Amino acid sequence: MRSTDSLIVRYIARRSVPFIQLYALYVLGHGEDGPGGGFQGGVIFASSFVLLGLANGWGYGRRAAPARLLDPLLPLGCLIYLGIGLAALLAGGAFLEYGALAGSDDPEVRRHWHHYGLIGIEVGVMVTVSAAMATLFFEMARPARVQARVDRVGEEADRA
Amino acid sequence: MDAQLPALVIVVPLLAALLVPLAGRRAAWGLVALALLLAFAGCVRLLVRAHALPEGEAIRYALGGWAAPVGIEYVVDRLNALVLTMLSGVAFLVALWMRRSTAREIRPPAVTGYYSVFLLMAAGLMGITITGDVFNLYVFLEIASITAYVLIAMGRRRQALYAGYSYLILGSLGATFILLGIGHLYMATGTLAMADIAAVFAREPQLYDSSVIRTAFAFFTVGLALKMALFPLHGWQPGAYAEAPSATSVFLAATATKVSAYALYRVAFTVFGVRFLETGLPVVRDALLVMACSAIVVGPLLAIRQHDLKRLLAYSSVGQIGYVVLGLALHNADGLTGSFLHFWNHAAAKGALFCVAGALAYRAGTTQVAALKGLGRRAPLTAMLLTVAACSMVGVPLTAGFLTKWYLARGALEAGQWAVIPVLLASSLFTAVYAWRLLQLAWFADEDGPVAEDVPWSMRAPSLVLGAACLVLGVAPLALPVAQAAAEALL
Amino acid sequence: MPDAGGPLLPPAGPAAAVPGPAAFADVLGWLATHYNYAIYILLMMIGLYAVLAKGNLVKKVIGLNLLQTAVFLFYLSIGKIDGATAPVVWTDRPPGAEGVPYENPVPHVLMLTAIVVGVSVTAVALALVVRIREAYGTVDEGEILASDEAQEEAESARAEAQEAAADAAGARE
Amino acid sequence: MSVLEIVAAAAIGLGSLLMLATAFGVAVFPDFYTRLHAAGKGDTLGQALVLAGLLCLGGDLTLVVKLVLIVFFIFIFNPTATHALARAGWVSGIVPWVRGGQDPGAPREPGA
Repeated sequence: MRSTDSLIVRYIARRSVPFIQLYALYVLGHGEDGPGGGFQGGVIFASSFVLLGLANGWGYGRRAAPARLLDPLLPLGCLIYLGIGLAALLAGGAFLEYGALAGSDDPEVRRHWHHYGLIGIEVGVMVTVSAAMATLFFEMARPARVQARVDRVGEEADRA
Repeated sequence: MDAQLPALVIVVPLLAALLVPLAGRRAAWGLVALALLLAFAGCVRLLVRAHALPEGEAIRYALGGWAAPVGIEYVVDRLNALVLTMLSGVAFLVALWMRRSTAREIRPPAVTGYYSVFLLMAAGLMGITITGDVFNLYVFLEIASITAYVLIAMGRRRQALYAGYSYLILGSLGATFILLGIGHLYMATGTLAMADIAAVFAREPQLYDSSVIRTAFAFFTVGLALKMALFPLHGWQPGAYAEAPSATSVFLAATATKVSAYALYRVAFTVFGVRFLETGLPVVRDALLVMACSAIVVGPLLAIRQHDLKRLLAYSSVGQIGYVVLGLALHNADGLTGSFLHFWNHAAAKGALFCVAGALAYRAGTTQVAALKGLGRRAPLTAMLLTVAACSMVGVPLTAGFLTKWYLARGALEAGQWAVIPVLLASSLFTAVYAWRLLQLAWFADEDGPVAEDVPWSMRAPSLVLGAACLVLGVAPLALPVAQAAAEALL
Repeated sequence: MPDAGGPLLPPAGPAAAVPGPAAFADVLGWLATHYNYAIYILLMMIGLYAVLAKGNLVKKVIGLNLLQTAVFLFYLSIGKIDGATAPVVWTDRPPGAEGVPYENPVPHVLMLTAIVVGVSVTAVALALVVRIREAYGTVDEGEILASDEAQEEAESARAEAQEAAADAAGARE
Repeated sequence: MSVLEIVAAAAIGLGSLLMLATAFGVAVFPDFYTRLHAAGKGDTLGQALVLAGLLCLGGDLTLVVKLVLIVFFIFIFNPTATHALARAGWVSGIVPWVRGGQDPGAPREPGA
């Protein structure tokens, strides 16, 4: 994927990235009481990198979201999810029983902690989903010359 | 912690699957082995606890603290404790076995990813087994399947890619049918929890005559038959087993299709109820009987013609899944006992045989049957493993396979299905034909030339444990009381 | 699922009724009220046809997606009640109050999960197709099988020769 | 009916009409560029007019802010997308349609 030679498209794509990401966070925050949530927010977040890749070339987008950063984020988001579930378990509740995180039996406090737990796992979902979507795009759209370099490195590793 | 075990046996492998890519290449394998060891220990503990409970009760665990009809419930009873123990035990042994094998067959940068996906698949399979919610069953089924597609496609040859793809297409087709079955079930009963659906059936027996319920059961049967590669629907299976990396082959062949078979047992007996098989839709029961019997005969027949050891074993698995399903079609205590025994017996025997194939791939770089010649001289322990496991497949007395056939035959007589007996005998005969071919090559076809190195102990020891299990389960039938109790609990 | 809120409604309303064996007029009447089921079956058949009959691997994946979409439609039809509202919590009027029926949210939640599963399957499938294209230079099933068969034949011929040699060696012993 | 409501009704009506015209244009125009022209211009203004009409109807502050933002972004992104599409069409060699001129489907040297 080459960079477009249109200044307008490149400029607008670059400038719109923070707005898209802000909107992704907005969607994430609204997941609890309306349409939205971690999955949708994550996809929107990833789309900002896809836009960069489309407008400014594969390499530009990949530098903004490098594999070095995304690959650890993939399991990390799930770990946030599982970690909150396990924390609830360690706090004496069932797995994923967020209310138990409060450490008190007051229903009001438990209700609050239930919300915190829910938002926490949504954040985890968002991290994984956005990393997965961006990785999917960049891996599938990888230009032939990059692919050739990756293959060469792989073969050298095989020989070693 | 004891109360949390049902969640922990799933969460620990899942957690490890996510930690493996972060841990880096050195710590990865240790993490895999540790997580699966913990899961195995938990499953054994669950098995003991489930058997201590009085008849008809089960260990129940409400995820997130939401009680059953609303939330998702994990249920451990005698049947799935048996399957869980088999699953986690085999997964642990394969994890021990696979370190050297994957180092030779998987590209170094992909090894941690392979371990991670392997753990995900183990967690998915255990999730299918432990869940008490039909939709959750579908989700775990898809987790296990998607990871299986990836694990297969990582094989060395390019055929692995196509094998993974065709499994993906047929597996997704099966999953879609299962999803439709769940939809029809929900449409008629308005609930997704297995125990709740069963309660609805008990309350309103006239539902058995509803076409929606019958459609649901038909969808479940076809979908799960596709997933477990029951005879006419086995198209994806030989390619998938033959082309996958050795470690994947061992794990898939020993566990994956059996878990789908377990899901069919769970749906047929716990959700729909044993009476539905008899009165609601007897035609499905008869169809399953025919499919199981044809699988038992045709599988070994197809295996005889193969030149690739892994493909040969894959076709033999097509036959062996027939034994697992036969009990469902007979649905009496002895038949079920036979099939439940086969969950363990076949896992041990087929696991051991695929370990031999993996050893061959490790040592000779090929899995052609011809590469077996001279195995008895070069690697006597591996050759003995091949002998024991093959005997168990044939059903020689004092091996585990014999018990399976004995109980299935008794169940068939009890059910008045005389035709099953010659089917079992014919299958043993055909199995003996290809087993003899393997053994003859291994022990009697000598080869001139230097004695090559055997596989390292890290591969030999776990496979010998599987081989020993074939003997121990046959001589001292440890599994028998467990399987009998599970069978009685279902009926 | 627990987050769906509200009590579980058993599927009710006209859409949940089951068609029995019916006369032609009844079938027409059923079509008029249950056309979504007819569409679901039609979509499913198209998808199934594409999965089984198309030779192009990408088209098979598209067929699979159609099949899944048909199932989504089926599920949403189960939960549908004519004239019902969305099961969203209003501060001034809770769902179910004042006799306002609301649609069963559970099928929607289930399909949300199923959509995620479907996306994952599609992603894996497309990744495999990309790799297949790299390895075989084609995405046509027939060409792939033909190419494999040629390779397979050569290999099995070699294997047979080896086995025969081994047998001969065994006979000499 | 207040003045604002009349303005709102007029804006929404005009916007809807424009979007209808857009759909019509996309269906009947002869080639890629003319269709893009219809889609790009008509849709942008149509959507903006509908949203402006809704804005006149009022609501709480967050709603007003959201609507203003949406209008703002539509005015930036729609023309950009149209521009990118037209450019992509040009680069990949699609010939603009000329009345009575050459065959619109005829290939053209890329970049010529």
